[in-house]
Amino acid sequence: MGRAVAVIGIGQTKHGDRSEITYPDLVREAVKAAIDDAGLDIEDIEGVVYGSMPSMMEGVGMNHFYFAEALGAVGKEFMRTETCGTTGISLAFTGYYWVASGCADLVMVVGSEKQHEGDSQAAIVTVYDPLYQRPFASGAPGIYSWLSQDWMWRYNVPEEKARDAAARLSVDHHRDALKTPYAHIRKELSLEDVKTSPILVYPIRLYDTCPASDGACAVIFGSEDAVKRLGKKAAWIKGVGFRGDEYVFGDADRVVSECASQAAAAAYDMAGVTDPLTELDVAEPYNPFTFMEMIHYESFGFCEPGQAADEILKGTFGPGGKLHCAPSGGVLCTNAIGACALMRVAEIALQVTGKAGERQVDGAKLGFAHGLGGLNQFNGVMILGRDK
Amino acid sequence: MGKHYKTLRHDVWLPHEFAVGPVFERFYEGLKQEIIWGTKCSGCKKTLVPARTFCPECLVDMNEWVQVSQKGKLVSWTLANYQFYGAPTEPPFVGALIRLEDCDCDFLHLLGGPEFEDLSTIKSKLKKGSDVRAVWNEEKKGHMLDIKYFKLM
Amino acid sequence: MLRRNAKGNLVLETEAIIPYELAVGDTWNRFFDGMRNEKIYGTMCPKCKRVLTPARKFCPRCYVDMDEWVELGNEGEVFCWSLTNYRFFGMPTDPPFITGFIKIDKSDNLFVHLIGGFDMSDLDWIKKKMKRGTRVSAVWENVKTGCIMDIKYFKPMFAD
Amino acid sequence: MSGRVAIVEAAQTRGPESSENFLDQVYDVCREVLDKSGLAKGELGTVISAASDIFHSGMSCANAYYWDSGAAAVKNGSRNDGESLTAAIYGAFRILSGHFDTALVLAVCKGSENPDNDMLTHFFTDPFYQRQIGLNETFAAGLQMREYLERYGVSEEQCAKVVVKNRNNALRNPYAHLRQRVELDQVLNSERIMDPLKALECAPKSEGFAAVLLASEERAKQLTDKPVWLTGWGTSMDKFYLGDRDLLKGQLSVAAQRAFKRAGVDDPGKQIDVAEICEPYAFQELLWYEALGFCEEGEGGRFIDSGATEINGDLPVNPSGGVLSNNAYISRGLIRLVEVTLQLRGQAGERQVNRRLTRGLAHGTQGFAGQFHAVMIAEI
Repeated sequence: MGRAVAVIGIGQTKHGDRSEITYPDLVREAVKAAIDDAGLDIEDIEGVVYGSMPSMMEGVGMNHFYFAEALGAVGKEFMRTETCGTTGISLAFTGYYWVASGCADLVMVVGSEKQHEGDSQAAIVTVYDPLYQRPFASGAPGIYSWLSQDWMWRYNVPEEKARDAAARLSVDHHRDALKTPYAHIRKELSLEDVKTSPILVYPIRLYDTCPASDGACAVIFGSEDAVKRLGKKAAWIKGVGFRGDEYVFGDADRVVSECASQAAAAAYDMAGVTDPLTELDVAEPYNPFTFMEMIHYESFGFCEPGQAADEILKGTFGPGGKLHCAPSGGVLCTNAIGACALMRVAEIALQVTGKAGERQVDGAKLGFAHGLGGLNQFNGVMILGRDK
Repeated sequence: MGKHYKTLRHDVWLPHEFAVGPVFERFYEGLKQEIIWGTKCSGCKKTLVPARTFCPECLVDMNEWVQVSQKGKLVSWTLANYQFYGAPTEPPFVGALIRLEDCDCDFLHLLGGPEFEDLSTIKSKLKKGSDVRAVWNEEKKGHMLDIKYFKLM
Repeated sequence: MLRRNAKGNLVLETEAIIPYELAVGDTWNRFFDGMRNEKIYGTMCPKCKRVLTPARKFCPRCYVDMDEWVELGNEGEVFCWSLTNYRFFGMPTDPPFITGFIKIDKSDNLFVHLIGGFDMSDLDWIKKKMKRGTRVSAVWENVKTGCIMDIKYFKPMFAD
Repeated sequence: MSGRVAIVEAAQTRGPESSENFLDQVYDVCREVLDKSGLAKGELGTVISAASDIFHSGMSCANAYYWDSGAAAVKNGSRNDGESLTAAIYGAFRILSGHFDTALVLAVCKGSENPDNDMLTHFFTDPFYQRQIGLNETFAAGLQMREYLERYGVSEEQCAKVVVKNRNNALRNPYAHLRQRVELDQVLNSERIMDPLKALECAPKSEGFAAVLLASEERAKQLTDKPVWLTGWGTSMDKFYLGDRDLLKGQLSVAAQRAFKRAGVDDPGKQIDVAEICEPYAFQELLWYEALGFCEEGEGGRFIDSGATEINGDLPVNPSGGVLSNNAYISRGLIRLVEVTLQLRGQAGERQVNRRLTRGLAHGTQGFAGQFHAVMIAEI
């Protein structure tokens, strides 16, 4: 289906509080790194795709105009793709379909966020429709609190067990982030630290949630010809799947989410994966909230419904487990929203090409990258592999 | 706004805190001292104003700082004669692109001065290539309008 | 305007308020008119037969018109809930408050609103009392303005 | 690349302010396209929409809001933020990739809910330089127009003629927003709001929901006996600061050349039969004629004087009335493509160009003085 497409260059900024430089300079840092990584000149890039969260959050509407030079987009084909939290994976999809269509050989996609320049809480409230759900939306944590409660009640998962498993995820991810040079939160935590951190919205505690980060990520997609020409190791796109759900919260089931499971199933189908737990070597779920991460493991078929907490406590998804999830430390430790899901793709591309440094999962050949947006309204999955 | 059908007023409030970065910080410091800073590209040798982190043409870092002239020539201008959000001063006013001496790009700013009190005659006085010069505000804040406007010489 | 932040970096502070004015439209107007009369309406999809509330013009899944209006009761069941104990921009009332999913009788989706009418200081007590299936009923504001907050909150039976 | 991409059906809403709810308007326009195509929602492959959160009624993540209104529930779709022709291009990519055989392309904008375009485009500025001078798109257009008048000796009358032509065309377009005849004197004597720009030379703020169903060659032939083929497209981005550019030599010619090359057009003035171009400020139509190769550099004024771009001329431009008669900032590019489709099929009603048309051009632009351009070529 379409032409073969591969990731051939990756650039990331250091993430965190980047108030020492302007937003365009932050974007340029990622773009330069990706171009250097691919061994290209900016002139080689035929098309540029950019995206972030709604950019007025950070004070400049349609900020792709402002970033034209920083993106290296002047004189080039350009489009902006943006789908809330899934922006990063949607960017990867635009790059993928563009190259797969045969309309370009080299497309660079760039996602970014500079959360310290705005008040994301104030902006996120405007995601909800003002006639009905806006007053009740206590930001993202409130909604994820309902979903986690729904999940525990539905499968009779004891609260204690869910709490322990969530804490385990947080501890593992924070430890992994210490090995990730770009990560924002770099802090060793104990189970006790997580379980006694302040409650935001019951049962979600501070260390169950992600920070607000500044950062950018650029990924270059290339055709088979481009890969041959460059003679470099590439991560091939093996499968893609994306689903968006009904808008009004309460219409569709977002715990046993048809959209999350179908997005994964579509990607598995294309990649020829039938048993994800054994066939995948590494996964990067989009995990801003520990409780939601557990639910996603079930949606993606990493374990049976209602079993995520047990499997986490057995170490199935931790370092050295059957399927190491979030070796980068994940969104839980770095949350530059518009770049976040693209960083998942970048991390998997690094893992399957053996370039993930200290956090390399041994022998990883096939990996799973995920993007999540709109309070589990949107799920996108991209599977990348070492072999075409 | 008084519409004939039912509407919901919805004000979006957005506080921002833009990182200024070292380049604009130095540029604003310059304005406070009545200096206009540009930067020169090591690649194309062009001098651009305001100062930049990198050359928009060559995309290389711009490290050479240049104090540019406060005089220049008028490239284009427009007379704003209605109220709009974000107007830098009470309309009517004249916005302009000015080519400062020795610069390789145009500088966006305002025109002003005694001739601008009677706007009906101003059109005959403004020509492409007219010589203009920066006039500074007494009080400076590190803001583009520390330059009050450019006046005809 | 210009100031140093905690890291010592120079930042430019600004604030913008952008005014928008949204058309409510026929479907919402009719739904809110119902609220003024203390009635909650849903609409039924001719294809999937789901009754969705608030009322819709079309079924979001089947993508067909939803012409059949159904008057729902004022009662329902708790599906799940959360207690908010911090302040956020645009919140409906002072914290602590409880928001939840309520399955209103005769509807097939979950309605989002406040759950209240009782003391919220003891979380453990609330957790014991408020389960999936706990019956609730709408408590209405005396003066109605034709908006979602015409329902003050849903009050659980245990609070009576 | 697997084959070609065609437009199967197209629909648009009317430009004047409507009391209908945003989401219901989205539903209506998509429903119309699916019904006309005879395609059930379940058969639809993918949905690519265009919106912009700043132009979207103050809603963030607009794609979340209208996702199911746009027939995308439980589908693989995406959203482009900004000029809507890029959504059509992305739809074509998805079909050419072989993953989908149909793509619904949707553009949404409800101008009546938004503040004026000057306020919203002011926020496109950088906070450190151009914002402090008060720049917005009208301000930038004022500077660009002066430069155009002075460098090429184009007259204010010639610019004003664009308004007369387009507004008169709109009299026959039931979808247009402004439908009153205007005379040259009225335009020239209207308030000089951003001199040399006059009030009547600036586009209004309109509503616009537009939808187009794209399909692969094979599928298109099953769905319609009048497919309109997308044979070329191109986009290009310019530098950001106004002072870094030559305002009369922008990126439109680059975007157009990309589209022409793909479509095999080497003499656009002769090979394009009808064009719908985006002229939020009247003089820009003349400047865009030049960049599109309809006439020589600096000849835009004389070109309109020749009558070539009148509805009965050799190269009718904006028979719909253009953006000066209907300006939904986000949707205006896709609305141009809808109009070209209707013209090529002979379905443009009273505004139909009265001769055989085989190739049309649609254009969209956004940003200060045309920082970004998109061009699409459609053929029957």
